[in-house]
Amino acid sequence: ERGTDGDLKIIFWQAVSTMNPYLSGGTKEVYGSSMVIEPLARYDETGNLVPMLAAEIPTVENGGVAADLKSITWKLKPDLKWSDGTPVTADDAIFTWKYCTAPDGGCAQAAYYEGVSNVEAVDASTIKVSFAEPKPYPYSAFVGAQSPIIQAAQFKDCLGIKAPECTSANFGPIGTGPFVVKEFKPNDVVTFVANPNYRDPAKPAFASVTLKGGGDAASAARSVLETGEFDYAWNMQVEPEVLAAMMQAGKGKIEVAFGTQVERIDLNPYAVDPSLGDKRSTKEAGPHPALSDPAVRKALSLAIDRDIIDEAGYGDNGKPTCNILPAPDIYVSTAVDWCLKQDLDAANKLLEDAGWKMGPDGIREKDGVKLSFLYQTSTNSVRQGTQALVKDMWAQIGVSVELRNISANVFFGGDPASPDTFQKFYADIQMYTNNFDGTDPEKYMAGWMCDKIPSPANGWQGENIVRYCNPEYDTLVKELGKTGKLEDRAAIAKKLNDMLSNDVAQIPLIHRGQPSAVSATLEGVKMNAWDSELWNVADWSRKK
Amino acid sequence: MFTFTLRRLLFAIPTLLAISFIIFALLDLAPSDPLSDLPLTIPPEVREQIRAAMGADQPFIIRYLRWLQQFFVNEPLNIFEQMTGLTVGTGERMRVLSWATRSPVVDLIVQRLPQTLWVVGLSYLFGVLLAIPIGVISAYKQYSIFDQIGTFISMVGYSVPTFFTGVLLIVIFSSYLQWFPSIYDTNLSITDWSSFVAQVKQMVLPVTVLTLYNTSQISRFVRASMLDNLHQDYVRTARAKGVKEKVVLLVHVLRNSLIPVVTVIALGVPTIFSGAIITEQIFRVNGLGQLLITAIQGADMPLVQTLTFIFAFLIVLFNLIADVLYGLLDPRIRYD
Amino acid sequence: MTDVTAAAPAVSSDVQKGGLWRQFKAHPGGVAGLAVFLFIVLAVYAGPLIHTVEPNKIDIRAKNQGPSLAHPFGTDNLGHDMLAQVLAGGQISLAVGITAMLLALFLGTLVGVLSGYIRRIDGLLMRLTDLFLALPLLPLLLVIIMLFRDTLRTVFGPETGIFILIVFVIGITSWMHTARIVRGDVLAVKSQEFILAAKSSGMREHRVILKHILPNVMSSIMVSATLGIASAIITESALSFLGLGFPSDFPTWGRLLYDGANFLQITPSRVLWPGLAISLTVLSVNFIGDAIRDALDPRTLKR
Amino acid sequence: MTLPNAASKNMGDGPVLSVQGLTTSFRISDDWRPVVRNVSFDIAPRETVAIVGESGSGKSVTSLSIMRLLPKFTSRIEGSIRLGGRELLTLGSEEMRKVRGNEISMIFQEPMTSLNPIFPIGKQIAEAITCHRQVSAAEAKAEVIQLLEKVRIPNAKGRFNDYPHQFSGGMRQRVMIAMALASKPRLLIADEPTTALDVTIQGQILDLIKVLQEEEGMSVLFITHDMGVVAEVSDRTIVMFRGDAVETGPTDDIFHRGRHPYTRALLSAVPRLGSMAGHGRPMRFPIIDIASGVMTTPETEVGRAIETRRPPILEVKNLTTRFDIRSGLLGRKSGAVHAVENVSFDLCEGETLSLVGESGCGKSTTGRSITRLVEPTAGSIALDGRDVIRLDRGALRNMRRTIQMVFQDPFASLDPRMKIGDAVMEPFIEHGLGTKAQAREKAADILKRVGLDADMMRRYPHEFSGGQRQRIAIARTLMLDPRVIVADEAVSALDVSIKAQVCNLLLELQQSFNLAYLFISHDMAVVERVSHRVAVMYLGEIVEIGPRQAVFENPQHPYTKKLMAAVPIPDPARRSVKRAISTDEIKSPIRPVGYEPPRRQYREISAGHLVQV
Ligand SMILES: Nc1ncnc2c1ncn2[C@@H]1O[C@H](COP(=O)(O)OP(=O)(O)OP(=O)(O)O)[C@@H](O)[C@H]1O
Ligand SMILES: Nc1ncnc2c1ncn2[C@@H]1O[C@H](COP(=O)(O)OP(=O)(O)OP(=O)(O)O)[C@@H](O)[C@H]1O
Ligand SMILES: [Mg+2]
Ligand SMILES: [Mg+2]
Ligand code: NI
Repeated sequence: ERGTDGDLKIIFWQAVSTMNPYLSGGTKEVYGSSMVIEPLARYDETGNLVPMLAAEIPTVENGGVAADLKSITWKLKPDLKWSDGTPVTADDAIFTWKYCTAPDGGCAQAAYYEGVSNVEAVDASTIKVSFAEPKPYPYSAFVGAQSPIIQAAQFKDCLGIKAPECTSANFGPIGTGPFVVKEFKPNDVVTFVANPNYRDPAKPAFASVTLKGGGDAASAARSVLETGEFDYAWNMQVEPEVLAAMMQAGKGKIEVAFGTQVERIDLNPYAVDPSLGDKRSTKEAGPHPALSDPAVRKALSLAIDRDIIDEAGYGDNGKPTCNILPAPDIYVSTAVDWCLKQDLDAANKLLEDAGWKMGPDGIREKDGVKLSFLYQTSTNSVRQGTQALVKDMWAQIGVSVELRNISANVFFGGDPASPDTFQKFYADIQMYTNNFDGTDPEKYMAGWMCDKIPSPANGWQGENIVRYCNPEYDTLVKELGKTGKLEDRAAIAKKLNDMLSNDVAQIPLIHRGQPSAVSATLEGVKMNAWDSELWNVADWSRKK
Repeated sequence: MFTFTLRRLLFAIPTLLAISFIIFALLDLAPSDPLSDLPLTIPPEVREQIRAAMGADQPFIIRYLRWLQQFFVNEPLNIFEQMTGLTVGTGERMRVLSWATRSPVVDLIVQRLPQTLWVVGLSYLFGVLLAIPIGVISAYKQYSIFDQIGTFISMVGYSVPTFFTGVLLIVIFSSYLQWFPSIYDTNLSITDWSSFVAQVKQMVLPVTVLTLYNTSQISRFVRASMLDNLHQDYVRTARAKGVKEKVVLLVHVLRNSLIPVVTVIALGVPTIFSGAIITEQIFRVNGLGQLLITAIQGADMPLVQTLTFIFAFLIVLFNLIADVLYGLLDPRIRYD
Repeated sequence: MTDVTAAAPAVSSDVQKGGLWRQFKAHPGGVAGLAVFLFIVLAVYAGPLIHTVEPNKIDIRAKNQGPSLAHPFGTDNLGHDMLAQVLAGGQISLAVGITAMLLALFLGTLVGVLSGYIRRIDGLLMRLTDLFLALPLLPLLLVIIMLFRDTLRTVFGPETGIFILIVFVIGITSWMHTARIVRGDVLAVKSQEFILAAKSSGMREHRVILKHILPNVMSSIMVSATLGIASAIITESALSFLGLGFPSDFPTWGRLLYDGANFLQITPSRVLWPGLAISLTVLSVNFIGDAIRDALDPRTLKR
Repeated sequence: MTLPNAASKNMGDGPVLSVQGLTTSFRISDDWRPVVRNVSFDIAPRETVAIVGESGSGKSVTSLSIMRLLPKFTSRIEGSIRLGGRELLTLGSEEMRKVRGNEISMIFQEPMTSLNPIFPIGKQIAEAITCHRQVSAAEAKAEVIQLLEKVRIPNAKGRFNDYPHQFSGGMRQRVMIAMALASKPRLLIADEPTTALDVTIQGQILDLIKVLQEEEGMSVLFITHDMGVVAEVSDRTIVMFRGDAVETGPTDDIFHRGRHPYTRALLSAVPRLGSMAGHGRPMRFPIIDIASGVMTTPETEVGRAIETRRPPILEVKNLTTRFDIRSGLLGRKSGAVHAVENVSFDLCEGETLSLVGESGCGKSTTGRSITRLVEPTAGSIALDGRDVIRLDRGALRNMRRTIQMVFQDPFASLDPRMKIGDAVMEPFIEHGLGTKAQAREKAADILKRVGLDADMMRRYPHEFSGGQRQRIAIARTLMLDPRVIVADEAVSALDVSIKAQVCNLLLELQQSFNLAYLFISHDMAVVERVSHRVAVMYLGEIVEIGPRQAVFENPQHPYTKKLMAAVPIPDPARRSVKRAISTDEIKSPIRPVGYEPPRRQYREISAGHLVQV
């Protein structure tokens, strides 16, 4: 029965700053808005597409996707209504496309409309999306929480440069989802009420939702697990034993969804000596005196005991991995497993054989080059714990590291003037997490291509942070772009993954899950790593 | 005194302009980036577009001038329009927009003000109200049990950071005893007795944490300053007149001791408006402090700039007030 | 007068030597404070010789333990020995706390005295103070660190470099309160007649400041000093938690407390000890400050 | 209003205050050192008892003991003090509070530090009324203004809201007196209440006290050094000497039949106005051994006759100093205190010029202007040929070595946190005149010469008596061997024997180093002794100036004449002779904005003797 279960209280310790995911691509905004505005289709907890506003998922088989892979045609569910009671039409989708691709609009989700050459209305409820090039994987525009459909009527004056000025629309978009924004306090709290025009008259069970923000992960967890003030808390990056202790109160538990996040260590193949100045960490600087040696790279990976790192920092929220591409299942390679078990002897031997001799201070060296590195990461207690553990492990193979942590907003900020960004990589070693949206890894895997190496020439932009460059790899990626069949794509992707792992382009550490705290009184939560965690909030209800 | 005040107020204008420029330059120089909390999956081209849409790609000086115009011309005009209902010009003008929320910064501040004033302001008020008697008694009964305990509590209260006391209080009072909520509800509006009780309850913990800190700090200054004056000859004169001991302390000695106290308080009042960052975070009061810190972390330049500027204005104002008070408190201090 | 004259030499001869120290000794709180402070310093520097566990030694199997013989203060979630960490942290925290406090105190007193005493530069210095008060701390820190970290690192090495940087950063951002308070006091003191008398004897201005103004504004400075140590120790931890401080393998009291806060229920000893260490340090410094204050003020009741 | 007051007023003939075996000790580093030993005396209703005695003999401490106002932890009072039969020493603190200010009130010795610097004086006086009686603020204010007028503060209404630092030394003292009289106490303890007052006002104040005594039946405990005042006011006199009350008796007996050698010494040393008739040059005081009462050094004429031909060391021309008065919210200038108006004089080496005049007439301001401690509004000052007004900072500093000043209020002019030894040595070290050891030696020597013990160098200012502090202040100026000393009431708080000693020292120094003194004083007898020339100031202007002999023996200006006539004579026999209470209006130096002082003309009576017409 709609609206019988009272208030649902959700806490996002990073607060929601706007309800328009096109203006702020942050995960929290995307999740928050996913309760209000919906895409045509989204991924379920297993990573499969489920229709939302669309009647069904178009495929080549059912004719929804053109045989030349250059267009896809969506059919809307019948009688769809916006929360203000007006009907949803194909024009809204067209408008959404225009909205996000308008110049000067600064649309954060423009990538989802990349390659879309046209969106047109075949009829009032049929949308045809055409692509400039054949798209083997056409489910990007209007799919997933990042590219929902917004109401043309509401946003019609907000195109392009005007987009940020439509504050009331951005804070309270009219949607088709189970809830409607009642009051929005940016970076603080959002209150929702059930959408009276929601397509399923029995849903949502909750009459209202309070989405509170602010604070830190541990206290958010506490408010669900220990004090029971809240029902759901997102992104519980807290030491596992702390969560375990909180769970003893019996008010809730931690649910984890595994997506594509991998905590990894980057080893810089280029020299980073400060005396090199601006050339640091670029090809011009020349190879790194130690880290360009494959033996060193491999030894570093071998020396890490991923189980300990997992246990100390992640618990149930992480799994040791040797793969850069950890999910979805069909893409997961099982070929690389040499790094899963710590092998100090093998690592020592590798180094010994490569000529890195143990010095009197317990640090290996060769030709006057010491295995002594600067190891940076963003500030975060779990990462600092991992740093400490890794430092300890590497000390056992005669490698010493100096630790450094950098404020996340600097590290990930990409300010070309700052020496501390992860793109610049003015350190020997760095650690962070990366992942990809959705379920298709093509774009992600393309990030290791030679031309994606950040450098002053491209303003330090580029996804190839590890500065991996292998022509063979590049060719394979291009092949993936042309392959349409899922099995084949998977095979190529696995191969790419194995190449990266075996070349130790990067040291994958942990396949990280997304832990959330869920109250014991809440029913229907299905953790989803492929879409918004609140994707099925319409189905949530209070346990009777 | 009046001319002094007037001159200082006039002098404050260039001061504030200079301060605003320096703040702007500083923020610009700082290596943090407004796009840092976007997922890494957003490709570089898109980032560039976002940056351009925010105007962050403009040269520094243009951005500064634009902010000046928006803050000093457009915003006041806007307030004027809202108050009078008149429209000046076309009524179309760019307000200071936050990068993160894409909404007018002034509205954000107005929205945050109530909870900050309630929690931080009240705890400051409590702090002052408690600190003065504690400081006075501590000094009057120097080395008594009261003084020793007061010293102990205030030193511990000051030296143990709020990020710890906050968590401790939550664990005790929210988790175990379940007396008070650990999360502040900013939507709560007082309409009846029960909502009033709820409001009081949710304020108890954050206000306690902050009051402890404020009281500790101010009472130390009160005590030290009182000790300096307690043994002066004029105190003897006052006693010789048969003035009540309370009056001797609170009127004769305290007023002579007020200069450092006024300074500390005047320094503290603007910080009410800058919020109490850590405490607000812990209890999710989400006031101005939290606004500022999220803005800084998100490199939301217009918001940080505006908030800091308002803060700077308050600092200048309250330091001026302190200076005027000096003159009133001690006639020997003259400004001319 | 016989008694007076007879008593006087006896009195003066024992006050003669180290009058201040004698006064100080007469103050039980001050002596206790000094003893505790010395104990902490001693423990922190000599303690690691007795308790020889490496502070960064990781023993993951022994994580989250309560106090035991092997780990008297228990261990943290990575299996660090807390006692060793508290001792090692103390070395840094004390050094940072005291030097940063001294720097801030020095700057604050300098600015405060100058602007209180010299009318001409008062306006300028106070506006400078306003500016520093208004500057948002975080971006300022980020800029300072961006500009100077690497230079200092190459000149002084990673540890000393960051130490200098942190002390500098804390000092430069926390002198303003002292400055304002001292200035207020100076304004009040300088209008008193003994300053006029000192001037009339032809004292140089800076000597007037040093010998007459400063001792008379000492009590506020002392309070600022005590509070300054506490905030310097805490600020240091805030810095490292923002990624601007010492590398994470350098424990400090503030950070131990910060990291331990979430483990309050699991291993209370993790927060108890660093918290106690900070409080005791501040408390002892406070009592020392009180004693010095009293020793400097001839009129307070001496017990 | 409390019952005991009403009840005790008709208690009849028992003594108002009865002090028995009072012993007061101070704790000096763990020893209790008695400074008042076994003092006993009674005061009957309407009686005036004077305590006289050596400086530092415990007079102030005795009075503070009666009020129980000594610092709690560093002092101890033993014996018994009864007020109308009630034991004060065991009284609860609240009871004691009701006694203070109501039944006994007190005038403190040093008015500058005894007034709260941050409250207007009007408020401070009113407080004495309102804290014992239920009166409205307006009534209290009216009463205060009346009191201020009674103590002859000019423009009382206008100065109600002024602060202590805006008053002259004597005016502050009068404020203290007004405060003490405000509550019409049964017993008034007056500790040197008139030292800073000129003789005319002193006379008026004494009369005022007498009137109150008659009307309200007040008893008075009067502490003073001025034997003239003692003779005039007191019924009985107690002589204190080094902590003991050595002699008690009717004033007449004490004056004429003193038994204790100190008493005799005290009285024979008293300078009398007119005793210098016929002498042209200053004269040393006779020195009388206080133990035996025998004169050891006879009075001798010292110094040279003034040589007018020599260029003066200090030349003051048309000096004018005004203090702006600001009022109202806007702080507009509403007038000015014309503290010093068009003053000109010069001072030669080896010469003493005395500045006398009504309290508040601008003497101290003149002194301060000359040393540029306050910036003069106009005029020129030449010191040793250099223009003082145009000196830069460094030169000013050097200049200050040449000219030194003794401040009127010695306590306020000593840094409370500095040991007096350091304070005395400081100028010497500051100017780099020698090593620390040399400084110490010199300081010890000078302290000894002003009658202090070198061992006292380790003590802090508050541990001294008023007279002792005054001597410290003198010692400090002497450290620099200046050529000019501005001595602002430098000997007012000293008992006659020490006053003689210090004056002799000054004369001696003058003789050996050719020092010039600008000697500001109210004590006409001392002025007569020490000065070569005298200038009489009135309302900021010099009304008469000339050689001492000429001015004293042939006063011309009416004010000078009045001054001379008002000097009290140390003879108890004349105490019944009443002065006519002056009813003439009190003139105020406050002038509206834009006021132009009239040009003054001077008439030369004899060589160098000028009188304003
Ligand atoms: N607080 C104190 N601590 C120690 N000694 C003190 C204190 N106050 C006064 N004395 C000493 O007690 C003695 C008596 O002082 P008191 O003030 O009574 O002198 P006095 O007779 O009033 O002298 P004067 O005429 O100079 O004022 C002096 O030797 C003085 O140094
Ligand atoms: N700082 C000041 N502000 C305003 N008025 C002042 C100030 N100092 C002195 N006066 C006034 O100037 C006048 C002269 O004061 P001054 O101190 O020179 O008198 P004096 O002759 O030394 O008197 P006394 O003999 O009483 O010490 C007085 O009316 C006094 O109130
Ligand atoms: Mg005395
Ligand atoms: Mg005077
Ligand atoms: Ni004797």
